[in-house]
Formats: sequence, C-alpha cells, structure tokens
Amino acid sequence: MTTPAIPEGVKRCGSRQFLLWLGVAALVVLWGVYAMYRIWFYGLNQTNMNNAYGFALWIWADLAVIALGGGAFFSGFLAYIIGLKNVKNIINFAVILGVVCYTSALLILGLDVGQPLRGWFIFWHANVHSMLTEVAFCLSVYLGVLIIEFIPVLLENPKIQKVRFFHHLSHNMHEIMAVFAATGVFLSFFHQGSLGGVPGVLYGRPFAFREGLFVWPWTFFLFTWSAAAVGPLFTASMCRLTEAITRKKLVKDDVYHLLAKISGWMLLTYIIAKSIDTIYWATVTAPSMGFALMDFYSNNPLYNIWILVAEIAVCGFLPALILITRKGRENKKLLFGAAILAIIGLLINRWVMVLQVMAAPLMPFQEEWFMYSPAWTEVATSILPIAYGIILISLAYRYLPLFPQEKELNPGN
Amino acid sequence: MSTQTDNTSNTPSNDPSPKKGATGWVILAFFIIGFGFSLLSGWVGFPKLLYKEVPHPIDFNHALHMDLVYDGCDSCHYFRKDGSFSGSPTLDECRDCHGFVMGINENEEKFAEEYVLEDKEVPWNNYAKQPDCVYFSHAPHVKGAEMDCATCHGDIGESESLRPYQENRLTGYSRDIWGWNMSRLGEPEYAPRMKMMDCVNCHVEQTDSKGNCFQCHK
Amino acid sequence: MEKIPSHTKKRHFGMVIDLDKCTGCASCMVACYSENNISFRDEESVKMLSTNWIQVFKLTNGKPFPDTEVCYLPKPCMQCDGKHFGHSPCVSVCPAVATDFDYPTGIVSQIYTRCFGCRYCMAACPYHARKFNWWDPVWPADMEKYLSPDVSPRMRGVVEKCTFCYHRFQRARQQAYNEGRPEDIREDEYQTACTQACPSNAITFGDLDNPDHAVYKLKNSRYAFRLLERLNTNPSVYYLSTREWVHRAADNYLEHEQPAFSEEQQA
Amino acid sequence: MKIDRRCFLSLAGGLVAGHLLSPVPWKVTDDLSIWTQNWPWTPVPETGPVAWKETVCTMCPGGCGIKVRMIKDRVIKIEGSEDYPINRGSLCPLGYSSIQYLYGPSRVTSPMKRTGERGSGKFEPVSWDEAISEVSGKLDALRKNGQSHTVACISGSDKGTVPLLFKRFLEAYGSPNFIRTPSGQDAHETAAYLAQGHSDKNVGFDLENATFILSFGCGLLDGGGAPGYQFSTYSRFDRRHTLVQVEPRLSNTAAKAKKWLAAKPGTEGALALGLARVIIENGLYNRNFIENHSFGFEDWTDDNGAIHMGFKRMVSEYTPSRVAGITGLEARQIESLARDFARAQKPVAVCGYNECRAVADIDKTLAVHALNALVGNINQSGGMIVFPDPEYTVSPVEKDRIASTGLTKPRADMAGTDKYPQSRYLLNLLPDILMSAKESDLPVQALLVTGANPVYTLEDSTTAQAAFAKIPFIVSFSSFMDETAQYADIILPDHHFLEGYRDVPPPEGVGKPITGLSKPVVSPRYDTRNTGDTIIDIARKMGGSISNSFPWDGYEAFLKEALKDQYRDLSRNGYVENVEKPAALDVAFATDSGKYEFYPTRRHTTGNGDEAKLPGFKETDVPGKETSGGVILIAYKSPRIASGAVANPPFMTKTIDADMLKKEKLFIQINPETAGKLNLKQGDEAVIETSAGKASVKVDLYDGIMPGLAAMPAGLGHTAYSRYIAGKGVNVNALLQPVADPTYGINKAWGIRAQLKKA
Amino acid sequence: MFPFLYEWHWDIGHYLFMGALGYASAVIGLGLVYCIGKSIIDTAGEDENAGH
Repeated sequence: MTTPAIPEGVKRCGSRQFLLWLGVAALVVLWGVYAMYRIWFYGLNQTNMNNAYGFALWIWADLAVIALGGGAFFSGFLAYIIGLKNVKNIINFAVILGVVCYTSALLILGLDVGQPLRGWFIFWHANVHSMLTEVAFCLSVYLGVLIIEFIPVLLENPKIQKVRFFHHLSHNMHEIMAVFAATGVFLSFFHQGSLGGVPGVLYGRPFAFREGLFVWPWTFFLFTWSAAAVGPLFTASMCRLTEAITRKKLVKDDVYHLLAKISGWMLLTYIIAKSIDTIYWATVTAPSMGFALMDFYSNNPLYNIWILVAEIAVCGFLPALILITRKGRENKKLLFGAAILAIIGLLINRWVMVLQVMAAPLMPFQEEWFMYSPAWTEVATSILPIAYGIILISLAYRYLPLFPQEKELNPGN
Repeated sequence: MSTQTDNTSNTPSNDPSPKKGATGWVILAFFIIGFGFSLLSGWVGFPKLLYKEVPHPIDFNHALHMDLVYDGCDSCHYFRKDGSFSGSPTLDECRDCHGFVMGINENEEKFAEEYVLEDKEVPWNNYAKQPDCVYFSHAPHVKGAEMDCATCHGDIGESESLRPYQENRLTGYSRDIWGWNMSRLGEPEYAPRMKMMDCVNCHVEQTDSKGNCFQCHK
Repeated sequence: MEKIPSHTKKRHFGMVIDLDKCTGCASCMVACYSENNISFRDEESVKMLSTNWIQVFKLTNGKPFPDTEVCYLPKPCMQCDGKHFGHSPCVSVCPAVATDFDYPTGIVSQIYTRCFGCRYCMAACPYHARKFNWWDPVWPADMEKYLSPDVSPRMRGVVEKCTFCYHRFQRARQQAYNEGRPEDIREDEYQTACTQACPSNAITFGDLDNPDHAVYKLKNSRYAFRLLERLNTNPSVYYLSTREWVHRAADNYLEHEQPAFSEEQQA
Repeated sequence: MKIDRRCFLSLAGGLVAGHLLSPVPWKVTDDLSIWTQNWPWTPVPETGPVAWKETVCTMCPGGCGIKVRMIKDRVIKIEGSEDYPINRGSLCPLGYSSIQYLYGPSRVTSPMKRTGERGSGKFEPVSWDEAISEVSGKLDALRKNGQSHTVACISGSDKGTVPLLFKRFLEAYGSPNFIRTPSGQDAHETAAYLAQGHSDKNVGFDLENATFILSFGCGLLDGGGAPGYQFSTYSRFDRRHTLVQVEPRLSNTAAKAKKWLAAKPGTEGALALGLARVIIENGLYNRNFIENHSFGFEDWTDDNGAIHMGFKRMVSEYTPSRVAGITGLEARQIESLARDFARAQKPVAVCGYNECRAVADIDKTLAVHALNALVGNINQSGGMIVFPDPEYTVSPVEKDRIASTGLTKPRADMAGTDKYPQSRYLLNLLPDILMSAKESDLPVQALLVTGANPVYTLEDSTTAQAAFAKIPFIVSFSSFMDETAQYADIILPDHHFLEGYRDVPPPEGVGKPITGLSKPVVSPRYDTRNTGDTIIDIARKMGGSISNSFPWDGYEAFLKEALKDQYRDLSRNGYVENVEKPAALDVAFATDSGKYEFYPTRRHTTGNGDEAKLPGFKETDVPGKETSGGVILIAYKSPRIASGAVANPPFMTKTIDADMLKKEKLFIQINPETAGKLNLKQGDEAVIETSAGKASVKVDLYDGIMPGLAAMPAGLGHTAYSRYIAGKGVNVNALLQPVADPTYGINKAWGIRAQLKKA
Repeated sequence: MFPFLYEWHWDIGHYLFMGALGYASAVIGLGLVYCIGKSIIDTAGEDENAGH
C-alpha cells in the first residue's frame, strides 16, 4: 500500500486541474526567467535604471515583499513568544508566505547588483556601518530561520513522515520552535529596521533623511513597526484569497479577527508615529537643509502631494480606525477592505522612500524631476515572485497540512 | 508491515532484511568514501585542473648574467628617471649585449634566433605579475624602505634556471600570488605570497597601518 | 587611529573653482575623459546614462532678455568629508568598503574591483557625482591604444567617480621617493587633469590645509561657497563667484532665507 | 552487506562534507569573482617608459602648441604646451580629443577608390601607385584636351607649404582655380586692402596685450578663431581688463564679458559708426594718428577739384539716438561705451574673424577697422596688427604653353573677374555656378580637396552637394571619411597631424606672426601619406614641366628648402616668430596716399559717390520671404562642437548638453517670448523650414536670445565619419543661404528667414 | 567579516554588529544541531525499542 502524498482527511482538486493551474503560473515564471537571463548576461543596461535612478523598481519590490513578509515574523512573535494559540492556526501559512517573500527578495537583490558573482563581498568584506550590510546579513540569516520554521511543516507531508528520522526531526523542531522564532523576531526586527535605515541615513537626500535615535534614524523603527502592523494583514488577506480560490474555509473567523485587532492597534500607533515623524521632518529636519515641504512634491502626477495624503490618511488612519472597532473587524468586507488599504499604504510608503527620493531634484539649478518607468525586464522579474509564490503556496497547500482547522471546518471530505 | 519488523528484529546486525537496509557501519563507510574522495580530488586533483603550466619562452639563467654585469639586479631591472620601474628588460636592452648569436648555449641561441633576429619582444612570464587594479611602485619600497629585491622576489637572482610558472585558468594570475600551497599555510620557499593581505600584513608590521585603498589600488 | 601609515604626510586636497572665470568650454571634461580612460558610446545625449567625472552645468539667473546672465558650473566629485571627518555620504553606506575616505589625502577612493554594483552610494550622493557602468566599456577600432595604464579601465556593473586624479598624486610621490625626498611633494607636482586643462585657469587645486597653497587662501575668500553646503556633506570643492544669484543657486533656501553672501552684501 | 538508498545518501553526504573541507568551493567562488575583476574583454593598458613630445595641433587653424604623453609608441594624452607662445598652456576640447582621430574609426586607412554611388560611402582600397596613376591620368587627359583651367583645388587655407604646393601644382599644370574656403579673413583682407593697401597680408589682433576688447560678435570664448590664443588671453584677465561683447545672443563669450550689448544682428556696423561719432565729437581720438597717418578723415578735394565727404562728416549722422534706434540699444549705453573704449589704455575692436560662419560685411569690417584707427592702435601693442605671410624661398615654376594659356582663363568661382575684381576666393558662389552650367560645359571638370569639407561646411549645403555631384572627378586628401571624401572618386589619405611633418602658418586673427611646426610623434598607423608627398608624386607622375617644377624627393625636402633658415629653429623650438616687427606707421600703408584711408579710394563700387565708398551703414537683406510668425534663424558656435572642416570627436559629443542634443534631435534656441507667439513649449518637437531646406528639431527656451531669432549650433548633423559622429542633429548649413555682396561676392548673410512650427 | 580581513577594525561597531550576528547564528546553529542530534538518537532508540 502506498502512502498518499496528500495529507489525510482533506480534499484537493484533481491533478489535471492542478497541473493546469501550475502551468499558467509557470509561464509567468518563465517570462521572468528569460528576463533574468537578459539581465545576467547583458547587464543592467537591459533595465531602465540610470544614474539618477540607481535604486528603482527592484529596490521598491524588495522593500515591499520584505515588509509584507513581515507577517511571518510578527505572527511568529505572537504565536511562539506571546503565546497566542489562535495565531498558530495561520502560522504555517505565514511562514510559507515569508519564505516566498524572502527568497524573492534575495533573488531580486541578486539581479539588482551589477556584479552578481561578487555579491558575496557584502558578507565577506562587510562594512558594518552600512545599513545594507545589516540588511544582507539579517535578511539571509532570517531566511535561514524561516526555512527552519518551514521544515517541520514540510516534514509533515505524510510520505516524508514515514521516514522515522524526519518524523522525529519534525517533532523535535516543533518542540524548540520558540527559540528559533525568538531569534527570527530579533533578526527580523533589525533587518526590517535596517531597510528603513537604508533611506533614512542618506543625509545627502533630505527627502529620505530622518534624524536618529541612538545610531538609527527614525525610519528604522517606523519600518519595523509598519511591517509588524501590516504583515499579518497581508497574511490574513492572502489566506482569505486562498480560501476564495479553493472555495473552502481554512481558518476560523476569530483568527482573522484577532489578527485584525492586533494589526489595527499596531497600525494606529504606527500611523500616529509616522505622522509625528512627518511633521517633525517637514518642520524641522528638511527646513534646516533649506527645503520647504512642497519642494518635495512635484506638479507631475506621480510625485504629487496626494501621495502623502494617500499614505497617511486614506491608507493609514482609515484602515486603522476600521480595524480597531469591533464592527469594522466583524464585517468581512470592511475588514479585508481595510487590510487592502493598509497594504497599499505600506507599498506607497516603501515606494516613496525609494523612488521619490531619487526623483526629487536637489540642486536648485536643476528644476526637472527625474522620471523613470521600469523596463519590461524589471517588471517581469518583479512579477516573477508572485507566480513563484503561487506555485510554492499551491504545492504547500496541496501536500502539506498547512491549516490545522481545515479538517474541522470542512467535514465530510 | 509490522510482521516484517518482527521477523527481522531478532537479528538486526547479522542478517539485515531487504527492507531494513544497510547497517550503520556500511553507511559510515560510504560516508568516508565520499568524504575521502572529495578531499582527495579537492586537494590534489583540483589544483591540477585550476592551474596550467605556461612554459618559459627562454630558460633564463640569472646566475650566469649576474656574473657578467656590474650592477647586480639594477643592471637590467632599473628605475627610470620618473621613478617608475622598468621591470623585465626589453629586447632593445637585451640587444646591447645580444646583438648576434654567440653560441654560448641552447637558450642563448634560441633567444637570438627567435627573438633578436625576428625583432620580437620576449613574452617573459612574470611570477609577481599583479592585476590591473593594483598600483605598485617599486620606488617607495626599494628607495624609501630600502628593501632588497629578494625580500619579495626570493632568490631568483641567483637561480640558474627558471622555476615553473603556472597560471590560474580562471583569473589569469600567476600561481605565486596565491602561493603554491592551496591552503596557504607555511612560508613558501621561493618568495612571499602576494595576495592583498600579504601586502597588508607587511605594511602593518612596517608602517603600523593597513594602508588606504588608494594607496595600492587604481 | 591606525588610519594613516606612519611614513605618510597628512594632506587635505581640495579644489577652488572660479565661476566668474569658467567659460563652459568643456576642456576639463574632455581632458578628464582622456586622462581617466572614460568610456563613451555612440549615444551620449541621455546624460543620466553618460559617464562624466566632471560635468559643466549651465545656470541662468532666470531674468528675461536682455538682463539674462549665465554662469557655468563644473561639478566634479566633491570629495566630501561628511558630517564628521570621513563620514562622507557615500562612504558610510557602501556595504563592501569599495569606497573609502582616504585619510592621508582627503580624497574619497573608489575601488572598482571591490565594488559589486549595488549603487547605494549613488543613492546617497546628492551631487550625482557617481556613475554606473551600465555597459561593458568598448573602445572602437584601435582606440584601446590610447588608454592610460595609470587608471584601470572599469568593467561593466561597477560604480565610478572622480578621484582627483589620484594616480597623479601617486606619480608625484613615486618621483619624490625616487629623488630621495619622500612625501615632499610640491604644489605644482600634483595637479588634477581638469585643473591643468582649464584654458581659462578657473580651477585651482592643492592642499586646503597648507597655508602655502593657493587654495588655502582662495577657500577663505568672501566669494567662496560650496555646493549644497546645508546638507552637511562638507565638500572639498569650493566655488568662487562675485554674483549673488550664483550663491543662491548653489544651495536650497526657504523663502525668507538668504545665502550668507547676500546678507553680507546688504550689510 | 546490503546497499540501499541510505548508503547513497551517506555517500553524497560524505562528498559534500569532504568538498566543503577542500579548497574547491572556496577557491572557485573567490576565483570567479577575480575573473569578473579581470574580464578578458576589459582592456588592460600596457605600461612602459613615458615620454613627452612637443608638437603643434592642426585640428583647427588655431595652431596651438601641445605636448603629447607617450607610453612606448602609444599616444596617451594631449595637453597644452605652456611654452608655446600662442596658447601658453591653454587648449580647447578639440585639441584634447584629437587622439580619438588618431586611433578612431573615422580614419581612411589606405587609398580608396569609389565603387558605389557618390556620397554612398562605398569604396575599395587600392594601392598608392594605382591611385596616383588614376589621378595623374585623369588630370593629364584634361590637360591634353585643353581643359587644364577646369581643374580646381579647394583648400582650407592658402597659407603654409602644403597649400603652397597645391598652388604651385595648379600653376605648373595650368589652372587659376586655387580656392580657399570662405572665412572671416575674407572681409579683413578686403578691408586691409582698401584702408591700408595690402593685398595679401594677415590681419591680426594683439588681444593678449589689449586692456579693452570690444568684440562685435566674435566668438572669442566660443571656440572660434584661434581658441587657444583667445582662451589663454582671457585666462590672464584681471580687474584691469574689460571685454565687451556685442551679440544678439548670450553666448559663452557674452556670458563672460563685463558687458553684453544685445544689438540687433546686422546692425553692428551702425554701432561702430555711432561709437566713432561719440569719440570724434568728444575729441577722444588719437590726434597724432589722424593728423599724420590717415587720409579721408576730414572732407577732401580730389585732383579734379571735386569735394568728397570725409569719415568725420559721414559719421556725424550717426548720433547716439539714431544708432540706438537702429541697434535697439540705449543711447546712454552707446555713449558710455565709446568713452570707455577710447579712454582705455589699450583698446581694440574686433569683429567677424572667428564667427562660426564667414559673414563678411565689408562696411562693417571697415567701420570696425576705423574704430581701431581712431584710437591709433594700428600696428601697436594691443592693437590691430597687419603682417606679411612667412616667406618661402622656392624656385619659380616652370610653365609650358598649356599652363600659360590655362592660367589666363577666368576663375571658375568668378573671383578676380570683372564682376568681383577685388576678391580672391569665392567658393560660396561656386555651387550656383556649377548648378547653372551645362554638363558639357562644366567649369570644373576635376576637383582636388585638401584640408576642407565644403560639402558639409558650405551654406546651403544641399545645393553644394548637388553641385559637387556634377563634377566628374573629385580627389580628396582627407585623413578622415568626411562628407566631401564620401563624394570623392579617389581618396588619397593624409597622415593624422601626430604622424607627419607640416608647417603651421600664423593663425588667422592672432596678433603675432608665429609659424609652428607639427612633427610626427608616432609612426603612421595606416597606409597614409603626407599630402605634400602625394602632390609631389602626382606632379612627378605627370612628367614634363610639371614634374620639373617639383624637383624634391619628398615633402620634407621641400619643407626644408621652402623654410630655409627658419627650419632649424622650427625643428628645435617647435615654432619661430617672424623677426620682422609690425611696420612703423610711416611705412605701414601701401595705399595711394601712403596713409590709412578712412575714405577707401580704391574701393570697387557699382554706384558712384561718397556713400558707396565710405563704410556707411546699409541694412543687409536677410534671405527668405518675410511671413507672419516667422523667425530669423542664426547659427551659433559652441566650444563643445567642432564646426570646421573636421567634425566632433566622440569625446566632444559626450560633452554636449542635454538642452542642445537629445538622441538624434537638435534643440533650437528661442526666446520664451517668441515661443509664446509660436505656441511652443520647452522640449516641443518642431519643424524649421527655410528656402534652403527643412529640418525637425526640438525647442529650447532660452532667455538669453533676442526675441524673434532662432539659433542652432553649427557643427552637428554629419552624415559621414563614423556612427559616433554621424546622424546627430541637423547641419545648420543645410538651412542657411549665402547672399553675395554685390561688389565683392563674399557672403554677407548673417541669418535667414524661417518658419518654425510645432511638429 | 573576519578579523583577518582588511576591513576589520577592533571597534565598538564590529563588536556590536558581529556580536549580535554571531549570537543569533550560534543560537540557530546550536538549535539545529540539537534537533538533528536528538532526532538521530530518537530514531536509534526507536530501533532498539522495536527490538525488545
């Protein structure tokens, strides 16, 4: 008798349908891989970046996926350290999302550097004062943690469980998962922060520069905070999306509600802190360098002041207020509407902190804003992670017991 | 499934059942085989693959020349007026003595016939050849710090025959730079190694400083 | 600290550019291309893809005809000291120590073989002084013949920038060692290619800390200012202009603010 | 013993573990990164002994001394030579980047014979023997047909030994058609002839010793004229020096001037006369010069007793207010400028000689010369200097009967004919003459081109192209594949100036008679030959009296003979200064009166009367139809663009600002006010159309240009050379049209009416 | 990254950064070793147990 690859007691679609689904995603991956080939073999001239836009779509994509992947670290923190049992029902999914996000981030970094074969210099010849070094170290070690967190889930595949060693390994890893999770939280706190530090320390770029607390600029804390606030919302939204696609209930509503409540308060406190930061920056930091707030916002539609309004009011306070109210949380449409707004807010924040920094003219005799639109290669490689994530999550969902509550919620399978 | 386990459980070591598989010792043996193979191929085979031997155009006899010239190494390897170092002599410089075939030995004949008469520069192999990114000036070392040639170049000046020259297939570097020992342990007898940290270590000793990037890079 | 080798003399090289003299002729740019093996392509009009270590900008006072005035502003790498000595905007961010503040000379170094092309330094530099090698450098026909061995040609995928012709410093130092006067380098022995090339003598170069050098006096002139000084980048390149609007155009000011120079003028 | 899956896993584990403890992964990772640091396709320049060699740059006629940094046999860098008296260390961007031409892809690497259509650039390499035989064969045939006078030579200069060889060749061959390309010197030479009586002397300005330079539109700091000389002069300016620029556009020169006066273009002559009036009225002129060395200042009576108007009476009409009306300046400005000029220690007024185009307005030039005469600075330090060409001592040409007959025939460009008796060269007229001639009766049957690129540089270059296409046989001596070379049937490539000898005659406009010597610093890279040698070879091949006129072994022998005593100093110092000092005023003038003639009695005029002879202000007609909403297109010179016979090397193209050129599109400068009227915005695509042609451009709004004008830089829009040069922007010459001076034939159009519309 | 490399300085920045990083890596590494070791023992123990 053979052991089924699919976990016991759950129902999955037919393999033909599954392969078709994977095939579509694989096509997108292939497109991205072709773009990767162009970039690695012909160099970064295949992109639309230039000397004004040394950092562009990719760095934004990196910051974005890492912030969204922050759901893994914060859920881990809630589940293993605070001990919120309920969060454990979604933690596996959060971890997989984290793995997807972080591997994608590293892949994009591998593309983004001009000399990938020398990429290891960042570790070997590390400059410990550079925020990017901190990002690289914490990011890669944290990816290791995520994989460690993912291994027990992987080992729970019935076929793998048959190997006794793996069975024990999975059990033992579960036992001390809190240690890994705690280390992960520590690392994640720092690299999320360092990512904020990346623009925040640029004292030659008044738009990004934030004064500091200890050795870190404000953005260090704001980035960690916002990732912790919005990450779980992203996890929840993706979980909801999986539910919609599989047409199955996978997680009980109270899990969502709990995450939403925590995120709501996190978001509210974050956006208040962010507002204070913005006000301080606009009235103290920037003017000391000769810039009025409106110098940083152009007449062109992309870098207009609306971007600040959207980030703070529409995608900050609004979703925060929805999420902290019970009524808001319990209305599914409001809850996920707010989650999507919050995610957009986070994406805008990262966009602004990378792209607008590059776009804003600094020298007074140079009036034009630097404009840039990504090349297809950049778009393809930035979309690749999404397709790759779909594939990985689909495989994980199909073959691993991701959702402890699935059986209970879907009886009769 | 359980019956199979029962059958084999009495004689776990002597008679392994097909399902139970190999014993720990066998597994260990396989590990050692793999481990040993890797070590061997890595430490012995790999260097042979990585480096290629480049024959010397002429087997130059330093000792012989040293006897004939007045000024030691400086006779052929000298400082130019602007402080730059001449390195290997050019054909014109060799010609000052080697205008025609003197018939001293095979090498001399080869040199005269293939290079002097053909008016072709000799493609000398340079053991100490640094890549383009390195700025090295002999003047501060030889004139400033009064170092001997042999400190860095070993006793090549006294050699009667050129030792082998190997080139890294990937990097194009002379094998002397990394050192002939793959592990870089111990001092090589021919001359010091010349990777960046080798320079740095000496500088730390001599000048209390690792030096600055631009001091040695361009 | 152990930063400076015991045998090395400490200097702080800098430049003073007289904007009232600069004619915008671009000789400095061309001399720099030639001196530093800067590559070129058939398409060079997209300036943000073009490699220039020094670039001459054209500033206007914004007044209508015929009260218009023009000022040309050559912009090399500013070799910033940064907020505290050596904390240049670009140096502190480089993750692999490919760029460093050279303490003995005050020049910001850039090592192409160490750089792996993350471009963080470019994001950090407010002057756009740093350029990325988007393409493999290619010299058509046998133009490779004119390349100078003093400066390494860069490879694709790394950042490059003005080095104040550091190799000329090395050359002068080598000569000094050869002549038995180590570390004793005269003012005229080390001049950058652009300084030397400027046909209208608008550029002066030397040790900013050495009272015997011309730059020492010039940088203290009341007409002296630096580019984007308010960012605290602390550049080693000074400019001179007697024109108030030029001073204003070199930095950012709020509406009620004035450059120090204008206040002085009004007083 | 049983082997199972676990054994293989274990083996793999061992392999991996052993591998990690072996050097393989670490060394490969390290070496791969080192490989990226030493990519085989990234060049590694070779080191070697360094040498500096001094020579003279001939990329433009400016004649700057340069020093060349060599490593072994490679040219690494060019810098200005501090010891050279012309540029004293200064050098323009073209000089710095001329190494790109030595090694560049634009070089013609061997003699070429055309295989494709004219201008298609299709050639095949041929041997020197073959090429020279072909040329001498063709020329011989024409000569035997009695058509020797239909051979013409276009040369960038008529000074120095190479042009001398060409002149000599034509003389021995039997053609009067040695033609110099148009230049600002045309007007100065004519003015010097009229006012001072010299027919072939150089007019220069001793800028380096002047304290007040009043420039009527000279691009002194825009790379025109002798840029090294002018830049070096400017670099030595201090508080005591003043530069005033009169120009409708805020050029680089205007930007650096102490004062910029934006007079309407074409009215500079009126301004000069206005200044003269103020100077005279206030008694600020040099009495000694006026009283002892000038003629025609006051009214005078001729031999027939007729009273003629003097210069003084003529300019009295040019009151400051009237001149203000003509020029658009303020009367106050004119008066104060006149005073400042006349009171300056060493004032000098300059015009025209280094504009990007040869605008040769005789009246204006005479008026500016008169300003110099008024302050008495003719042949004085810091003034206007007239000096002779260097003397060449060569044996007279041997002329046979055919040559003698050929030389009596009228010139193809009509210079020196009844219509333009006082002109020497009129290349600007040649295209129209060729176009209107019948194929069978073409006045030019064979053309030799040396040091010039007329197909590109002539105004209305489209017509010039069509005209040259009609010439059955064209020989180019260019080192580079330029536009004219592309029209040639045979190219006999010259060396790059770093590869061969050549004397460098005193540069146009420079106030000191310095002859330089360009020496080879490298051996020729390609199968090229010094044009001097080539022309001697052709002459030799033709035999007879022609061959007899060229008894030298080669160009170097000729050079030594021609320069005689000077040669030794030249080859030792790199230059030699004419020992002859500028002539003293009592002997300086070869006019009938022996004085400086404010009233140029010799002037050839169509009408009679004093107005025609005196340099009064006459408005120049701008070519083209006047239409509403039109602009007047002018060309301007940029120091970053080479607009002469040689195109921009890639280095210079790299310096061109983003508001001048974007991709292949050229920007046209207009005032925001003009843009408002034409409904154009910054960066708009637009089409400019003149009677000569049309081009699509982009719009650049510039406050520094006079409303109603549109300006385009000269020197772009090449179609030949290499992909680094061709296809960038528009050749402004294709949009311009020359207007011939009715009595002198030289071009006097400073602009052209144009329609500028949004695309 | 290591004290034998050019960039290394014995300063507070390196102590903090490399210290924290080394600490985290050590925790992770030791945790992994523990899990794998314990699992090997567990697996072996299971085999023993199965025998009795």
